[in-house]
Amino acid sequence: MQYLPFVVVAWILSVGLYGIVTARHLVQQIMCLIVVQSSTYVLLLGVGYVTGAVAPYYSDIPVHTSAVDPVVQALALTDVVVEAAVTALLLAFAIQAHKRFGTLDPHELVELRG
Amino acid sequence: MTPALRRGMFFAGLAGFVAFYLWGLAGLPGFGRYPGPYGFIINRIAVGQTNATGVVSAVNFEYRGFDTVGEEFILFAAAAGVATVLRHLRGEQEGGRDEASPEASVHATSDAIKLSSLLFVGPAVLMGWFLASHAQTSPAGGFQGGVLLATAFALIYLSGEFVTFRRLSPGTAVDAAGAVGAAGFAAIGLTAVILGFPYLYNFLPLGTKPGAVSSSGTIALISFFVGIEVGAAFILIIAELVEQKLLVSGRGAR
Amino acid sequence: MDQLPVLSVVVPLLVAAGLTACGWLLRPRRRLLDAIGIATCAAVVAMLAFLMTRVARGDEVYWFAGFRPHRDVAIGIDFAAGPLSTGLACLAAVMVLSSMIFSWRYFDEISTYFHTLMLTFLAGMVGFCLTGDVFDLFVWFELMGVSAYALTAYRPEERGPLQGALNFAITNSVGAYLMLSGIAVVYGRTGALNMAQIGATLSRHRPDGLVLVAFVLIISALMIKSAIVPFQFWLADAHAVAPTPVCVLFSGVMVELGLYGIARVYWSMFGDALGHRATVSSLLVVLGLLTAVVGALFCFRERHIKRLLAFSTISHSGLFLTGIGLLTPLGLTGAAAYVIGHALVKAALFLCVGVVLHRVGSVNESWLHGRARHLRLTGIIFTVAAIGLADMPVFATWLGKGWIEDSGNTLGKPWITVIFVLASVLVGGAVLRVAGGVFFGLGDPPREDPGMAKGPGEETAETLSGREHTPLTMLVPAALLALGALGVGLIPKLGSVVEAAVVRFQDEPGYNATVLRGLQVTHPVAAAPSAPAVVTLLSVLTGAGSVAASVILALVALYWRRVPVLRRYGLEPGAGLVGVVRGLQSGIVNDYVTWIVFGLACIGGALVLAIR
Amino acid sequence: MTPAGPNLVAARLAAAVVTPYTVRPALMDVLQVSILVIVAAGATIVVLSKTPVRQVIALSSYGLLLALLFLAFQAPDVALSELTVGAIALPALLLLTLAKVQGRRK
Repeated sequence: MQYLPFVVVAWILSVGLYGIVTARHLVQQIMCLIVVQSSTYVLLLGVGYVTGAVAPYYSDIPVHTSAVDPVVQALALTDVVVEAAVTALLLAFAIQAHKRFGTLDPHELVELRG
Repeated sequence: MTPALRRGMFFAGLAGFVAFYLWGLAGLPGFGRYPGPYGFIINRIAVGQTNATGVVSAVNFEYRGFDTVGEEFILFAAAAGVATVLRHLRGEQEGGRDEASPEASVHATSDAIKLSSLLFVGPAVLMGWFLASHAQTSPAGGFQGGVLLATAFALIYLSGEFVTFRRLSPGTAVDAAGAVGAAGFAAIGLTAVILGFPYLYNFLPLGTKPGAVSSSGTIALISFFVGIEVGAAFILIIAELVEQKLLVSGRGAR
Repeated sequence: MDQLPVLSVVVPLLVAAGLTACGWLLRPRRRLLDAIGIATCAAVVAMLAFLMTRVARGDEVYWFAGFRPHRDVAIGIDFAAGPLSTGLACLAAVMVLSSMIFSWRYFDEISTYFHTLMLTFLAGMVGFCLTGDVFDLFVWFELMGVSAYALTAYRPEERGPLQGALNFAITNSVGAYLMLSGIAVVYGRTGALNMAQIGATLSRHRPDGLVLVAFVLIISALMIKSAIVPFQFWLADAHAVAPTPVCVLFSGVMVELGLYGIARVYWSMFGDALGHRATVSSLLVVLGLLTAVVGALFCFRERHIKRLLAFSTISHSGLFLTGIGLLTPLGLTGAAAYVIGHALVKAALFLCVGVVLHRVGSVNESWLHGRARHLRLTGIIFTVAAIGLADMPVFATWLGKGWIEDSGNTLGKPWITVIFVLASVLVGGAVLRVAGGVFFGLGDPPREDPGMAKGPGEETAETLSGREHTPLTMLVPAALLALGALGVGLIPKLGSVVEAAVVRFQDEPGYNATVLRGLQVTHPVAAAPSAPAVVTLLSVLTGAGSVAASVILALVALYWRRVPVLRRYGLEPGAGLVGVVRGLQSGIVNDYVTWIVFGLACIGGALVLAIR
Repeated sequence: MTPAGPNLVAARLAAAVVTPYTVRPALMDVLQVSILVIVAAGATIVVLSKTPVRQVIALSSYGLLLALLFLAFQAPDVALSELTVGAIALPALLLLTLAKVQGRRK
């Protein structure tokens, strides 16, 4: 149990990378990139977790209650925004690429090589 | 690279990399045993220092506020990038806007979907607003609120009212809103500089009681601007994609 | 004045937002838009230059919102401006300024987006240089990345830019997520994000798997950005197709920023904690030299001039990494001087290519043969810059290269010099071949290369009107940059000044004390024995020799049909590499990600085997 | 402001305080383990989905699973963002893109 979250992180990262390498459709490749990134959320939050602690919100609990690390949560939030931004940009590229190449197979999106 | 070679190389590499990665992860203190000190210190001091009971928001907008400035501008740059890449190019005509009514393009929308989408617009806007203005007390904030606001606009589109959608979100206004949101955050930081404090210093009165809506000084204000910028950026992105789907025809320059 | 570090980031961001907010107002007033962009860049250059005079005395640490560290624990984010980081940020600002001047009325598409993205790119680069917080480093890395992806695809009406931008974005995003994983792993051990604090905490433990893995994850991301073999494939795809003013930034500073990142994290977080300096040094040097050779070979066989320059950037990136990887003050001093010289020279080359593209409408060397003869001044600037790139003595490039070689020789690694000369000769030969063929019509007209048979009209979209003359705004920056590379090399005592900055940069305990306790460390102790950065006879000889060899190689490449041996066997110089290069540089992003995974495994495996 | 001293003090402090709001550790363990396993399976399903549209639906559900996981990790803030972005906004963008590129095949 102690290391299960981290094993899951490695697993998500591996399947995501596998997806990127084998994808034959750009939009699917972008989704696999999202999966790769999701491994970082799990890692961040897993690293900052404290057994038996509550969420870091002190609205209705005493100030000295033990809470999990708020910093990793802030980092994960930033990470989510980055994900949204990069994905939106990649999708815009994909739309234009489809107009120019007539396909979204990464193996055929090849204008310059060598 | 042949597919077989690629697969072989990938799996060989992946096996090595994952073994290596797991070896590193095994050096962590174990799940649930976060050693501190950063988070624990913040948890101890945040409420007293900022009067915000949502410590994550305090970290996002105060202790690590500059990260969030960068984050907002990542989203801003991405929206500008989407608009750049999807701008109307020479040789691409807009078909459909005038000849056929835009509704015709989404004729598949059934009345049930239309009605239910429209019914959800109000609550979505309300929720977005609520989330954006309660960063200091609850697990919400400008970001989540902004996305929800944008979703409300997406619902309008889903209901088939694309013309309404465009009327509510004309390009320049959304551009400007996004820019104002992003700049507002950076400018609040700069105001502190002008007042003689370090950048992003929380110079507003913190309020008297932790957790009140008007508490926490600049945190609530920043969260509000973040909400505007995120909402505008997402609306811009959605609008660009929708426009691509509906209006632009032609094969482009080549 | 204390606010300079933060202002140099926030001002371009605010102006970028302002430009977008007033887009409807500015779009018809193109000159005003250009002027605002240029003025902003100039302001940033001025701020950073002034900051440099301040930090020459001691690093300045800026705590956001005033959260100073308490008992060696950082609560907020800091900017730690030292001479090296400020200098690189200033170089980045100079590059953005010159490409903004070059693009004065360059694009026909009238829109505020180009300026907005250039300014966010600038802010990202400056923030990346100055920050002292590892997650903040990631944020600026991403801002830089997102702006750069969008700028690459600035001409989405063509196929190439889209392919380049997609490959660039996907590979670099994978890299960014690896970096973030590394940061999270370090955070799990230390509970800190401030680089100085992480360094202090990590060095209390014995180096173990966690430190090693975090190190590899973070530097791999930076190596992807700086195009180190085997992570280099995206670079040629992106550089070849980005608008010329953007190429200047990519080659001139963005790649080098990745290398700076490696140096920064090594000398603040990992250096003391990791130990095993010899092993780490060998790893970086081997990767650097491999990159230098691979890049030079790819460069020599290329006929697309922008791609050729991109491959030369890869080769130089390897040379810089070697300088950093020696882990000596002299090596890093050399790398710093080399980066300055290379940025100026490479920017001048790219701007000249931009002029050719503007006037003649092609960047294909074979097609262009002799067709740019009327661009005399451009040809002269290009040739001067090409000679500078081949490490001609007195250019800053030559100084830097000489110091890296000196440092290698002191460490008993003379073969570094051999590989450096080889790479310089190949790259210099290729660029001089272009200069001779395109601008002076030297050599036999080459036969059309079927794979690259591009006539004019393929790459004309950057400019449409005013092709009859070259605007001064295009030529003056190019000339100034080329002369600047010469001028920097002539600054007296450049070596000792840079070396003093480098010694401070490499002084990990000193950096920690400055950041965490606000101490001014005046007399840092060098971690490695320091050799003075002086001009030696050997470096004059290798510099002059490599230029001579480059010229000969260029002439052989131009007139190879007149060399009997080569003609009899049809041995066109570089032609044998075409198949290899086409196989490797496939343009398929799936392959590139495969190489990333494979490279990670190799680097990790090599370190594990060497350290255990 | 009195930041805590060495890490150990803070860690012990964290371990010692128990609140009535804490779910019993054993129960929490079971909850977290099961969601973790489901998330891992979800990621696999997303990657192995054959057609793009199915993959979007899988991705959206995966976003929902991640949001649940983050709730179990005591991160409601991140859960809310993941819900709005990962489960709603991004799938919407992806579907719009697919609608554009699949409507007109070459």
